[in-house]
Amino acid sequence: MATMNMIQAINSALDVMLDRDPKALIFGEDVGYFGGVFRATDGLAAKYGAKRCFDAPISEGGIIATAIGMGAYGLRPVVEIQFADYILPAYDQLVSEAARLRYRSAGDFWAPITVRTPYGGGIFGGQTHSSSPEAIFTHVTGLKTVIPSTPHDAKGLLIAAIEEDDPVIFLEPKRIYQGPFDGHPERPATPWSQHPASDVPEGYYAIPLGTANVVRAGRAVTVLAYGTMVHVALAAAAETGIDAEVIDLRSLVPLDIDTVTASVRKTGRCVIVHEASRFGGYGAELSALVQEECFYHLQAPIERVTGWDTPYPHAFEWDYFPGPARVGKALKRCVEAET
Amino acid sequence: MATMNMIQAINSALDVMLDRDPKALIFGEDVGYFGGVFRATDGLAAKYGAKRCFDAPISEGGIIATAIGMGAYGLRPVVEIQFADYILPAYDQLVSEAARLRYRSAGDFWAPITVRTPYGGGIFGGQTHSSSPEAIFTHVTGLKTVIPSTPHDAKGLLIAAIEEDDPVIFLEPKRIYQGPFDGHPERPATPWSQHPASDVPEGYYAIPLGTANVVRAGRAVTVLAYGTMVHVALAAAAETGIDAEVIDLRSLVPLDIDTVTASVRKTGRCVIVHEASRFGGYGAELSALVQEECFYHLQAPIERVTGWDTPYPHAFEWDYFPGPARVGKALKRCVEAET
Amino acid sequence: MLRNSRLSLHIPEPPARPGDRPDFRHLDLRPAGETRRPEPETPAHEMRDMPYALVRVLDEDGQAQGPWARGLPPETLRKGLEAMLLTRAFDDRIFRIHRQGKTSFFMRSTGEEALAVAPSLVLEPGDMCFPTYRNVGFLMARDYPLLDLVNQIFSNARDPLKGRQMPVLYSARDYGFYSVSGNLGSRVGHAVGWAMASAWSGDDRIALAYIGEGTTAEGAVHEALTFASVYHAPAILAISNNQWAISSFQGVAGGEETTFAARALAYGLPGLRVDGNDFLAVHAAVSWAAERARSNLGATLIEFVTLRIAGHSTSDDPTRYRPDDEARAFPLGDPVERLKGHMIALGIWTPEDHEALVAACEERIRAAVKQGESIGTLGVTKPPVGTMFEDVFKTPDWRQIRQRREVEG
Amino acid sequence: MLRNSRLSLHIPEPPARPGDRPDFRHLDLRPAGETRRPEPETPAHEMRDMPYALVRVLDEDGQAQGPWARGLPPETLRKGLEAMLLTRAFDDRIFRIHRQGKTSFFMRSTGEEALAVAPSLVLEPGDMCFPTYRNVGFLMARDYPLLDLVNQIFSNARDPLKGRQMPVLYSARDYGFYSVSGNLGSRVGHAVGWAMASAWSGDDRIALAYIGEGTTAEGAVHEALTFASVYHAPAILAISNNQWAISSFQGVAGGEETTFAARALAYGLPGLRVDGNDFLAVHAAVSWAAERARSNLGATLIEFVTLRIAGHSTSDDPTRYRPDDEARAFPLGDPVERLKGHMIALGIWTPEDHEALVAACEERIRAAVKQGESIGTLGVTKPPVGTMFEDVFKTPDWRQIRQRREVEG
Ligand SMILES: Cc1ncc(C[n+]2csc(CCOP(=O)(O)OP(=O)(O)O)c2C)c(N)n1
Ligand SMILES: Cc1ncc(C[n+]2csc(CCOP(=O)(O)OP(=O)(O)O)c2C)c(N)n1
Ligand SMILES: [Mg+2]
Ligand SMILES: [Mg+2]
Repeated sequence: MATMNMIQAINSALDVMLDRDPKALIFGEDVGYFGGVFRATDGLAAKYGAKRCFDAPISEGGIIATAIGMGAYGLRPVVEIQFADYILPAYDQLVSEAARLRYRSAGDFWAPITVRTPYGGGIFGGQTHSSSPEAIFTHVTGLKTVIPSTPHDAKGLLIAAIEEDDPVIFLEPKRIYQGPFDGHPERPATPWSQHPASDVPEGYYAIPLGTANVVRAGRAVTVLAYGTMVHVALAAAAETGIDAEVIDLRSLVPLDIDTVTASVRKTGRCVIVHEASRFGGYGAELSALVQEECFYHLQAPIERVTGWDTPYPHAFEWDYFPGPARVGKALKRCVEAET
Repeated sequence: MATMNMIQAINSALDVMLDRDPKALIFGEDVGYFGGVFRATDGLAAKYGAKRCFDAPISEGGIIATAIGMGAYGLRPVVEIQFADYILPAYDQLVSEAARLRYRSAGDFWAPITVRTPYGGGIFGGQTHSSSPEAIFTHVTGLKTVIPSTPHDAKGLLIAAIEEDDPVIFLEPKRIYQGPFDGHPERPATPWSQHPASDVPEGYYAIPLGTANVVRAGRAVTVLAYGTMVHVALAAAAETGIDAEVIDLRSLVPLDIDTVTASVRKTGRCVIVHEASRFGGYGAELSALVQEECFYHLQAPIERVTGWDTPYPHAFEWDYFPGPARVGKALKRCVEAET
Repeated sequence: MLRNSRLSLHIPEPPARPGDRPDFRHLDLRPAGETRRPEPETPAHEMRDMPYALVRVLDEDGQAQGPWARGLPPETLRKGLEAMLLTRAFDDRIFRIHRQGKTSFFMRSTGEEALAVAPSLVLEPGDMCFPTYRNVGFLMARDYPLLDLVNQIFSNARDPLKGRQMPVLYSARDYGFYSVSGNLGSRVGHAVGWAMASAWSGDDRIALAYIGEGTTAEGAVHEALTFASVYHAPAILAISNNQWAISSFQGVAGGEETTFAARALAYGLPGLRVDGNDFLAVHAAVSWAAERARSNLGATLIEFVTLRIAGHSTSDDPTRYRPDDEARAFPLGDPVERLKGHMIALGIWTPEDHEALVAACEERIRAAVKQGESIGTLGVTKPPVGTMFEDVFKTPDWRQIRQRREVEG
Repeated sequence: MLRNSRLSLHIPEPPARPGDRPDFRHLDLRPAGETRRPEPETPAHEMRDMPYALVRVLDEDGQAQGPWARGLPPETLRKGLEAMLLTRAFDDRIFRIHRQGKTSFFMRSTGEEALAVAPSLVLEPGDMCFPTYRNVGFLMARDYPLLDLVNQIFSNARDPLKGRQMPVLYSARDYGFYSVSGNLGSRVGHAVGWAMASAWSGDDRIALAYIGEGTTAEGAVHEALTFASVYHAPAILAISNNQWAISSFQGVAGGEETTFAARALAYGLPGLRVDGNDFLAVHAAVSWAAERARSNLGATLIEFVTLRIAGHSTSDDPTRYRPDDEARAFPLGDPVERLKGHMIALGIWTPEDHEALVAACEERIRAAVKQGESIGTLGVTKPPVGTMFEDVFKTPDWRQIRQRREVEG
């Protein structure tokens, strides 16, 4: 066991996989010699050589296309897109090619690629360094989408993602690279070292995709969250004193539907939290599913607490970010709603 | 008044706008001399000259980028993407540029562009000529998304879309270009001329975006649909004899939330129908909204009848397409559900 | 001082429209044998003239001329001719079958057979072709089972792609033929990645990717070329300049301004402009590029000048936008006729041999189609409905499992 | 027969890393004055040598040499020098201000001032520049209010962009400066569309777009160049080859294989390779391209060879990946020093004039920053919170209205 922040845990997962799988390799903008703008690949080129970890041209579409071709050859590429905002030029490659290659070729070819990319706000990145694009991937049949909320999960999930023979979008909540963030920017930052999930085994372990984690058991209301918002949800529960059951989904596709529905059937109430803008976000699918699966158990309207339906504005970081106050209000409304 | 099929109505809208607005112009793959692979721009280059309607390179990203630049200059470009499946290479331009230009420049620049594109299945187009990508646009703040279901609406909505100073994605259900389709491929095709909505004024008229159309009043259950599925929903209502209120949304963004909620509050039941694959589709947002706005009126779980969570497979056209049998079953389940 | 007070927009127009006389003067042709053949190890910057030249071998009399004439063995010529004839017979037959409503769609490669067939004979078994919908000749040259092609086109119960793809969008890994898709240009990058993976692995396999001249405008093509250049990918990128992209002439893709082979110069790659209807020139150019690739000298871009004789697809009506006698007027002729003429000139072929081969090809196609029909045409038979939920992922998740159950009832 | 049995992958590495001696031998320089100057109306195909040459005017002694020396009026030189100095003073000041936590982010253009400033003086008021984050010099040359820049950087109550953009991502329509965004390469196509719209309208306005050499790898850039070529857009596409893209040297974008100016050849466009630290060369090259554009002769691509002296941004630590004395070793020197030297050589400038101008620029920046600070630094003041719901659409829909209500309470 070592104490790791999320970047170190991701770095460790990559290290483990480069070591275990001779066909694994990493490329992306600035990931080679320099080790990535967030340092996720720090030291890997030095340790394994440029062949295993190298810089790519600024061409997100080219990066994904190259990875698909390498995957079809039999390698196991792990690529970094520097910011999730910049994955859009590769969207066609992900949707029309990576997601469909196995299906359309009836299993002749497939794309065992992992696409790591930092996403989300809370860092004053403005509209081009803050977006949460998960919903444009979760709607796409053939892609898996994973979002960790702790160093421990980040490593285990990333290893599982790399081992997948299907394309996986691995979204990293960059606001919590260095420490958990409860949505209170005015308070001093806590490092991961003060959080139990910074205890990370140094070697290999995998957390299977499709298993959610009940991070706080409770009876009053179910909170569905992922990434940074898990910590915000926990803060809101603590601050309101509401006995919320907080579920960290970890993997959006495949979704652990059983854990979700079991919890909502128990609590009868559900609040969904994400940072992405609301309309058509992943929360909409969660809400629809919960409603379909748990209609007769629901005692209050399902609530969504999300980013607004605007781009992420630089100066209004904390007005946009769905912090604990907003989540707390929704929890209260939800538990107080009459049947 | 003239009798028009949907292609003719779209052609007429373009004709009207080229005539009315000297700054309007059309370009796209094969839209010039040839008049488009679906003939939507037939005759326009001949009538108005190549300058007003011309061929573009096969470069969807380039087409949208060029349109944005022209729009910023002060022109009013209407572009065609040959199939909605091929809009993905332009996704970054639509999301990062068109949708955000006005916002990020605080009104300095904007992108008054209209992007027409045929979408949807039912024509044996397989996985690359059948997709319904509306959800990847409706989630994007700053884009409007419109889908007509009749020649009359197609013309009025397209004119309104072109007049908008915001970017509009205008998705054309290609299965019903020539005639309404009720989801029964085994029956002889009906042409539009037998449908009242093929009566189309020859001149200018606009249908404001954001107004839904109640195409069948009813008390038992609300059906939310758009495009081809409006006709399928009507067929399902007729075949089951269920007194459904069928709402044709026409504009997905902005959504006519008042018409939707008023209806569901009245009927207490809701079935949502679309052809796109289910998970994270536009139906999820509708379901979430209806649940949020009408929770205390709901007497049955909201149902979604949609394409499956697979790509659109060529040979299984009618197994994938959510036809009247599937819609009818959902209607029955919904009205029979006990409170 | 040149400056005008008012600008105007240039909108490209083809030299001829329906009713006009076909006009191919823009092609800038050279006699066979005239273009130099640098040694394959020549540095790219010493070959910057090549994209503006034209590699041709066969002259008007069926004689092989100049430095690109490499003396192919008669078996190769025969095999090439047969694959081209088979392709043509297949195209004609399926086109007619489509008219009968037995399938939903079809695309022919008439006139472009050489540029798919000859490279198929150059590439080795471990190599990989990343084709377009117009390269079935590649499979014909490799004896891909005709029945599999037919079953794919019928999406019937024995369709190797399980009914999932439109006709023509084949995939045949064992034959070195990557999955085709409707999307233009989006697999060139896969070819480059695949080739990079071969080099990365210390293997000696190379990749060959095709696109149409219209498709060169896609951003994905530039990205692929950039990666090919930066990492010296052992790949060959072939552009079939068949003069048309559906209804748009090659000028709409940039062909009025320079050659498509000149795209190579942007990346410091060698670029060859090749007579695409000259089986020997195609073979020689691809062999040259393959030798560079296998020698770790990286990628080559090749423009094949050819003509799309047929309509774009069964959905197309070319009489609406182009003169109907372009095929006759096309100065590079017909690849089948030219190879046939060459073989006759060589004395290894006779008109009678040719007729017999044409008949044999037609018969093989007829038999395969008949067999496919007996398995089922579109909609008559298909794979079990539940299979449509397979291969979305390696293992279906609960959604596919539930939905399959719903469909299977 | 060259062929190896085993391939290997080429992975580009820069000539020098931290600890090494800087190495710029790859630059392939020429003495000032050596490169020919074709008449602007020369057809592109007669200028295919230009992308491999280097347009330079100022020699080591500050003298203007050769055919590209056009004898600019002293006012233009003075204005250019002032704008470069103002840019540098601004960059230095805001960089320090960022260290004090008064804003979130900043990017400098140190060493690249000439390539933004000179074109700003070439372009006319109706023209439009489509800049990157490293082109603030363009605004400096046009007397854009310094306070507006500062307010944007502080996202304060008077930020002209209403607090919506990260620092540096300016927009200033009235000054011919298009909205910058963080996304690389996605606005070159807008420049081409804008220029096409000018030609379409029969106007005489032209567009100038900038990208970094790293950004040339984006597909969007190719698409823009394709449209520029096909429709003869009156546009200038400028590539700032400042040797680095964050930590990646220019070879990762293709610079090992050929020049970036050679991209022009792919599209049949004229391509110039220009000393980007030579104010006179930049001015002359852009004037030449502007003349072509305004004469309806279409687009020109220009590579400016320069050096990013500072780190990529305030988030960057360049000592991790490159030698720290590159600026001193760079053979093209510093654009400010070179223009100053030229003006002194001309006898229109003295070291004292220069010192006074530096001081005046610093004072103007200091005053503007102070004024901005009094309005508010990041987070101290900002526009009313409700305004964040404006301009999503021309008119907000019910979502923005409801959400605004929720926020405003
Ligand atoms: C990304 C994309 N855009 C548009 C289309 C529609 N389309 C299919 S074929 C075609 C023309 C292609 O022309 P070219 O590249 O010259 O190839 P050719 O058909 O001539 O072989 C077009 C526009 C598509 N399939 N994919
Ligand atoms: C589409 C996109 N991909 C990646 C990035 C991240 N990024 C920001 S600047 C930069 C380097 C740009 O280098 P270059 O084009 O050479 O411009 P320079 O910074 O040297 O002026 C990168 C990779 C981005 N902003 N946008
Ligand atoms: Mg073509
Ligand atoms: Mg750079």
